[in-house]
Amino acid sequence: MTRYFKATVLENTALNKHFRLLTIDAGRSTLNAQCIPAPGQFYMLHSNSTYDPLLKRPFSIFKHEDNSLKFLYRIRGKGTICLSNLRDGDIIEVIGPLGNSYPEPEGDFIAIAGGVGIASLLPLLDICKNTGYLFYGARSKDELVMLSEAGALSKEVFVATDDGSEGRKGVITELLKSFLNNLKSEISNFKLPIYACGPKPMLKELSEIAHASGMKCYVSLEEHMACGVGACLGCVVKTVSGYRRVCKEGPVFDIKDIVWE
Amino acid sequence: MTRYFKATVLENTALNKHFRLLTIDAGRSTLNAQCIPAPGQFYMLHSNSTYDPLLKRPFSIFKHEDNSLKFLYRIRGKGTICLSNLRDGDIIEVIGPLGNSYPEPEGDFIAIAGGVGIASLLPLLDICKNTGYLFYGARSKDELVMLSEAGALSKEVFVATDDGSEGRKGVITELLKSFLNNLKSEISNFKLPIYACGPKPMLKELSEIAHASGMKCYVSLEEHMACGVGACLGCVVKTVSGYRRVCKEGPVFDIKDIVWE
Amino acid sequence: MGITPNSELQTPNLSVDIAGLRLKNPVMTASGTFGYGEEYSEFMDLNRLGAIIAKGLSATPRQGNPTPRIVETPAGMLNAIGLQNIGVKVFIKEKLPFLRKFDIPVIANFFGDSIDEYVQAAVELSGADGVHALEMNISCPNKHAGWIVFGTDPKIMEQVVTAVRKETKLPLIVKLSPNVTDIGIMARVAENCGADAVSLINTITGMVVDVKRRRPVLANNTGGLSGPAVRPIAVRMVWEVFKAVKIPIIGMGGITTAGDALEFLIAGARAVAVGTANFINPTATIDIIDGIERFLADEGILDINEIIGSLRT
Amino acid sequence: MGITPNSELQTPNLSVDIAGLRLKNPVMTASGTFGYGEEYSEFMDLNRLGAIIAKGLSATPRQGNPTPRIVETPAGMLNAIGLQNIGVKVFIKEKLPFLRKFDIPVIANFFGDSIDEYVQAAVELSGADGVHALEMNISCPNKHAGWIVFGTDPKIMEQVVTAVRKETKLPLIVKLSPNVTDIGIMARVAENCGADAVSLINTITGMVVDVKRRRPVLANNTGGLSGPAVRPIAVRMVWEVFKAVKIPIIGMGGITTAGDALEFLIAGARAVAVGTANFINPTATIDIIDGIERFLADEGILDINEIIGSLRT
Ligand SMILES: Cc1cc2nc3c(=O)[nH]c(=O)nc-3n(C[C@H](O)[C@H](O)[C@H](O)COP(=O)(O)OP(=O)(O)OC[C@H]3O[C@@H](n4cnc5c(N)ncnc54)[C@H](O)[C@@H]3O)c2cc1C
Ligand SMILES: Cc1cc2nc3c(=O)[nH]c(=O)nc-3n(C[C@H](O)[C@H](O)[C@H](O)COP(=O)(O)OP(=O)(O)OC[C@H]3O[C@@H](n4cnc5c(N)ncnc54)[C@H](O)[C@@H]3O)c2cc1C
Ligand SMILES: Cc1cc2nc3c(=O)[nH]c(=O)nc-3n(C[C@H](O)[C@H](O)[C@H](O)COP(=O)(O)O)c2cc1C
Ligand SMILES: Cc1cc2nc3c(=O)[nH]c(=O)nc-3n(C[C@H](O)[C@H](O)[C@H](O)COP(=O)(O)O)c2cc1C
Ligand code: FES
Ligand code: FES
Repeated sequence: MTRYFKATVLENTALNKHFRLLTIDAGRSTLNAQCIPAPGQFYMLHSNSTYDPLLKRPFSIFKHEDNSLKFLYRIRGKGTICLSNLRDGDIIEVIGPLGNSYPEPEGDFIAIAGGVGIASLLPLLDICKNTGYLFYGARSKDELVMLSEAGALSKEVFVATDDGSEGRKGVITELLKSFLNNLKSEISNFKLPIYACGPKPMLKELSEIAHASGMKCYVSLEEHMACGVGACLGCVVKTVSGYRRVCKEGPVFDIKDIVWE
Repeated sequence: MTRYFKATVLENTALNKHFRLLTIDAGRSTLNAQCIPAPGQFYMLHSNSTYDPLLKRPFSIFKHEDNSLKFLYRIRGKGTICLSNLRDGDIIEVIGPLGNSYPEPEGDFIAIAGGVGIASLLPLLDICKNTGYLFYGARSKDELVMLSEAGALSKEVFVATDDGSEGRKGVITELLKSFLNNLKSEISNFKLPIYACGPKPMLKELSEIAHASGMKCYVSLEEHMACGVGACLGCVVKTVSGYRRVCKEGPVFDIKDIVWE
Repeated sequence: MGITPNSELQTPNLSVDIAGLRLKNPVMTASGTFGYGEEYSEFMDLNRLGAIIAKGLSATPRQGNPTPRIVETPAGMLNAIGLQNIGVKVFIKEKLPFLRKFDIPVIANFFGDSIDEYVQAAVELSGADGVHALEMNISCPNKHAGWIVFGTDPKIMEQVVTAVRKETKLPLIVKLSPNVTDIGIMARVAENCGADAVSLINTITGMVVDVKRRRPVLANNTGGLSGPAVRPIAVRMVWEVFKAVKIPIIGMGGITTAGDALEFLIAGARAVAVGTANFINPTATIDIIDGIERFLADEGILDINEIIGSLRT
Repeated sequence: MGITPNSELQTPNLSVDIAGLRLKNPVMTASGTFGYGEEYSEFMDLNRLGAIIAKGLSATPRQGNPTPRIVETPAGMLNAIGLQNIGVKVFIKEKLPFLRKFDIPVIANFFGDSIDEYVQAAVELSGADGVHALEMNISCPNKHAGWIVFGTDPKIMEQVVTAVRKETKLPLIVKLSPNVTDIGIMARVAENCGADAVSLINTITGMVVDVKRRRPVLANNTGGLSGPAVRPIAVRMVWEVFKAVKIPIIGMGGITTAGDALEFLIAGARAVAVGTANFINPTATIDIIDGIERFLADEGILDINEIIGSLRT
C-alpha cells in the first residue's frame, strides 16, 4: 500500500514519430483502493538507473485497468527519449497517483485539450461517457493522437490544427468561442463547466473566455517538478492566495484562482 | 577510414551471471586495412547516450570477422551494467582499434590469463594456432569463460581456480612455476616468451618469474582511461623510462620495463 | 541459544553523538528537500531516521521566487525556491505537533536577511517544544551589507553566528556555503563563534541558459546546484573541514546511496544528510541506513564511530 | 544565379577576435584534453578549429602524479594528472613543427610553481615560432607562499600575472580558478595586470573515496572536476566575469554540445573551449562548430558577435 513502487513495462508502443503509449504492470499490491488513479492525477516516472536524467518526470494517468497503468506521452527531451527506449520487461520506478483530480462534472461538460493534454482529459471523458463536448487542437493531423478513441467517448468533437491538416485551421480556443457564441444566441443562460489541459497560451485564452462567459473552468497545469509529492516547492503556480504546489494542491486548479505571469 | 564510428549491436549474449559476449557490426568502411585489430589491441565503447556513465570504457578485441567485432566482458560497475543492457539493433559509439599489440611469437609461447584477461589473449592463441601453452586462472569454474574455445586453439591447457572447482586449487602462477620447474629440469636452457593479461597481483608475480627464469614476458596492463588515444595522460604506468601511456605505448609492455608500485 | 546473543553483539552500532544530540544513526534529511516531514511520512517510518532537518524558516513567512524554480542539469539540479516558507510561528503551531509524535530529533533550519532576523527566528524556535537543535543557513544575502552573502565573508559570518549563539542554548549547527575559496577557514569561524557543529555543503551557485530565448531558465537567473554532480566537491570540502576544526561535521551534497554516505563519514563527517536523492527515491534515507549497516556488518566493524574520519591519505 | 550570392550572404559569420587573435570560429580545445593536437588529428581537420590550446607546459619537464590519476564521477570526472609535460624546450622542438603546419592560432598553456618558473616558461614560449598566444594556468600552488594556489589569492595572483606580463608581448590569457569566493574579483585582478583575456573555468577540486580501502581513489587524494556536471557552475561564473571586466572571456567547463557552447557565448564568453567532451567524442569540437552555425542560421543571426553577451536577465 505504497505509492512508490517498481513496475514492469508491458508495452511501449509508438503511435507516430512523436507519441508513444506506455503500459506498465504496477502489480496487484500497489493498485489497491487508496491507489486507484482519478482523472487528472499523475505519476512520476523514472526510466533510467543512472543519474542522467536525474529526476522523475510527471505524466498524467491515461488509462488504468486491473494492475496496468497507461501513459500517453510526447517525446520531448532527455527524459522522454529515455522513456521511449523502454522495452517489454524493463523495470521502471514510479510514484503515484499524485495530485488532485478533476471535480466530477454533474452533467454535460466541455473538455478542451491542446496536444498531449488529451492524455489528462481522456479518463474524464471515459468516466463521463458521452456527456463531454471535446475540443481538441494540435499542430497537425498526425499530432491529433487518440482522436478517434477520445471521440468515441464524447458527445461531440471539434477539432482544430495549426496547419489545417484536419478540422478547422487555427487554435482550438477559436472553435470553442464560436461554439459558445452560437449556443448563447440560442440558450440565453447557457453554462457548462470547462475542463482544460494544454499549453499555457491556450489556458490564458481560456481564462478570458471563462471570465467573459461566467463559466466554471478547471485547468490542469504543468510545471517543472522535482519531488512530485509537495516537499521541494519547485512546482508552484501563482494564485490569488499565493504560490500553490501544482503537484499537491494541483495539478487541477479553478482557472479564476490563477494569476498569469 | 576513421577509428571513431557508430556500430550496431548484433548480439549481446549472457555467458553466465558475470560474463557477456558482445558482437557489433562496425560497417564495411570502418574495418579497412588500417583498422583491422591485432591481438592485444582494444576499443573504447560507450553504450549510453546520457552523461552518466560519462566516459567510454576500454575492452580488448576478442574476435573479428568481416565487419563484426566481438568483445568478451565481465559485468563490474556502471559502464558494464549499461553495456549488458544493450540489445540487438542498439547503436553504440566506438573508438578503435587502439594501442599496440602483442609482438607475434616466433614459435611456441606461453599465454597466461587471469579471469577476463582471456579476452585479450584469445586472438593471439587464434592467430598462432596450437603453439601456445595456455595457463588460465579464475575464481571458480563458472568464471573460466571460453575455456573450451581457448583450449581448442592451444597446444596445452593448464587451469587453476581459487576455490578448486576446476583444475588446480590456487593461483595460476603456481601452476606456471611448477610447469617451468619441470621443464627446466628436462631442458637446460628452456625459454619461451610469456604473454600475460590479468590482475595486478598475477602480473607482479609473473615479473618475478620472468626475471628469475630470464624469459621474455609481455603483459597487457589495465589503467583507468579517459580518452584512450593518448591525449589525457590519465592512463600512465610507471616504467624504467618514466610514465608511459597504457592506451598509446601500451597496453602491452615488456614486463621488465614496468616499475611496480 | 548460543547464536542469538552472538549475532546481536555483531549488529553494528550506528548511533552517533552530534552537538549533544544522540542519533540512532547518522542519516538525516537535508533542509528543504523533505518539507516538514509530512510529505514523506507515507513512504517510511520517520522514526527510523537519525534526525529530520526541516525546511528553512524565517521569522516571517516568505513567498519565494517566481517560476521556473528548478531545472535539471547533468546528474544534478538547480533550485531557486527563494526560501519560500510559512514562517517560524506557523511552523511551531501547525507543523511541530506532527513532528513531536516521532521519537527523533527535529532540527529546525532557519535564516534571515539581517542579523536581527536571524536572532528573532532563533529565539522563537529555541522556545518551541519539540525543536532539538538549530541549523543556521548562512547562504543568504545580508541586506545591510550590500547583499553580500553572510556565509562567504568571514567577518559578516562571525557577526551573525555570534549574535545567534548568544541568544540560544539549543545545539547550534552552522551550515556552510561551498561558494568560498577556503571552507576550512569558514568552519573555523563557526567553531570560534561557539557553533556546536557545522553542516556542509549547501548548494553551489549555478546557471542554465535557455539559448533560444537568450534568458536564464530560472526566473531568479541563478540557482543552487545539488545532486550527485556536486558530490566529489562536497566530499573534498568535508575532508578540508575535518582537518580544520574539532566540532562535528554533518556532511551532505549528492548523497544517493549508502556508499556515498560512507564516503562522507570516512572523510570526516559524523553524520550525513540526504537531499536531492529524496526526490528520486522517497525511501532513499532508509535504504542508506540499511546499506550502511550492511557495509559495517560485511566489514566486521562493530561501531560506526570507527570509520568516521578514517580516511588514510 | 540569383540564389547563390543570397545564400552566401546568409552563411553566418562565426569569426571572433580575442586578444588580437582572429579566430575562424569561437571553438577551441581546452588545455590538457587535446594533447598537442596530434592525437586527435586523425579524427578531424585541425584547420577547422578556432584555435588549439595545448597541454600545459612548464619550463622544465614534469613527470606528474602517480596513478590512479582519473576517476569518473556522476556526469563528470576528476583528474590529477599532476601537470605531467615534456617541458617548454621539447615542446618547441618536437611538437610545434607539427602544429605550424596548420592555419590556426596555437595557444600555449603554461604554469610554474614559482614566479620565476612562470616567467621563464613565458619567455621561452614567446620566442618560439608558431606560438600565437599564451594561456597562463594559475591554478598551481606557489612553493614560496606555503603552497597557496596562485589563482586563489588576489595578491599572489597579481604578482605572478604582472611579472609574466612584463616579459611577453604575446596576447596573454589568464586562466582563472573556480575555487574562489568571487571570480569576478579575480578576473579584475587579471585585467588590471594587463591580461588580454581571461579563460574559465579550470577544474573544481574534488575527491572520491574508496570506501572499502578507506582511501581516496586518486593517488593524489584530490583531483579536478570537469565535464557536464560542472557546466551550470561554469556558466554562472562566466556571467559574473562578464559583468566584472571588459577584456574578452574564453568560457569552458562541461561543454559537450553546440547548445552548451551557446550558453557560454550568450552569458558573455567570446570564445569557448571544449575539454572533457573530446574524450567522449573525438569530433566534439567540429560537431559544436557545425551546430553553432546551424543555430545561427536557423535563428536568422548573421554574425555570432550578436549573441555574445546577449543574455537578458
Ligand atoms: C502534472 C503533469 C502531467 C503531465 N502529463 C503528461 C502526459 O500525460 N504526457 C506527456 O507527454 N507529458 C505530460 N506532461 C509533461 C511532461 O512531464 C514533460 O513533457 C516531460 O517532463 C519532459 O521531459 P523531458 O526530459 O523529455 O524534456 P526536457 O525538456 O529535456 O526536460 C527538462 C526538464 O524540464 C521539465 N519539463 C519539460 N517540459 C515540461 C512540462 N511540459 N511540464 C513539466 N515539466 C517539464 C522536465 O521534467 C525536466 O525536469 C505532464 C506534466 C505535468 C506537470
Ligand atoms: C586495455 C584494456 C582492455 C580491457 N579489456 C577488457 C575486456 O576485454 N573485457 C573486460 O571485461 N574488461 C576489460 N578491461 C577492463 C574494463 O575496461 C573495465 O572492467 C571497465 O572499464 C569497468 O567499467 P565499469 O563502469 O563497469 O566499472 P566501474 O568500476 O564502475 O568503473 C569505474 C571507472 O573505473 C574504470 N575501471 C574500472 N575497472 C577498470 C579496469 N580493470 N581497467 C580499466 N579501467 C577500469 C572504468 O573505466 C571507469 O572509468 C580492459 C581494460 C583495459 C585498460
Ligand atoms: C529544492 C531544495 C531546497 C532547499 N532548501 C534549503 C533550505 O531551505 N535551507 C537550507 O539550508 N538548504 C536548503 N537546500 C540545500 C540542501 O539542504 C542541501 O544542502 C543541498 O541540496 C546539497 O545536498 P543534496 O545534493 O543531497 O541535495 C535545498 C536544496 C534543494 C534541492
Ligand atoms: C585530463 C585533464 C587535463 C587537464 N590539463 C590542464 C592543463 O594542463 N592546464 C590547464 O590549464 N588546464 C587543464 N585542464 C583543465 C581543462 O583545460 C578545462 O579547464 C577543464 O577541464 C574544464 O573544461 P571541461 O569540463 O570541458 O573539461 C585539464 C583537464 C583535464 C580533464
Ligand atoms: S514537485 Fe516538489 S513540491 Fe511539487
Ligand atoms: S587514456 Fe588518455 S592518455 Fe591514455
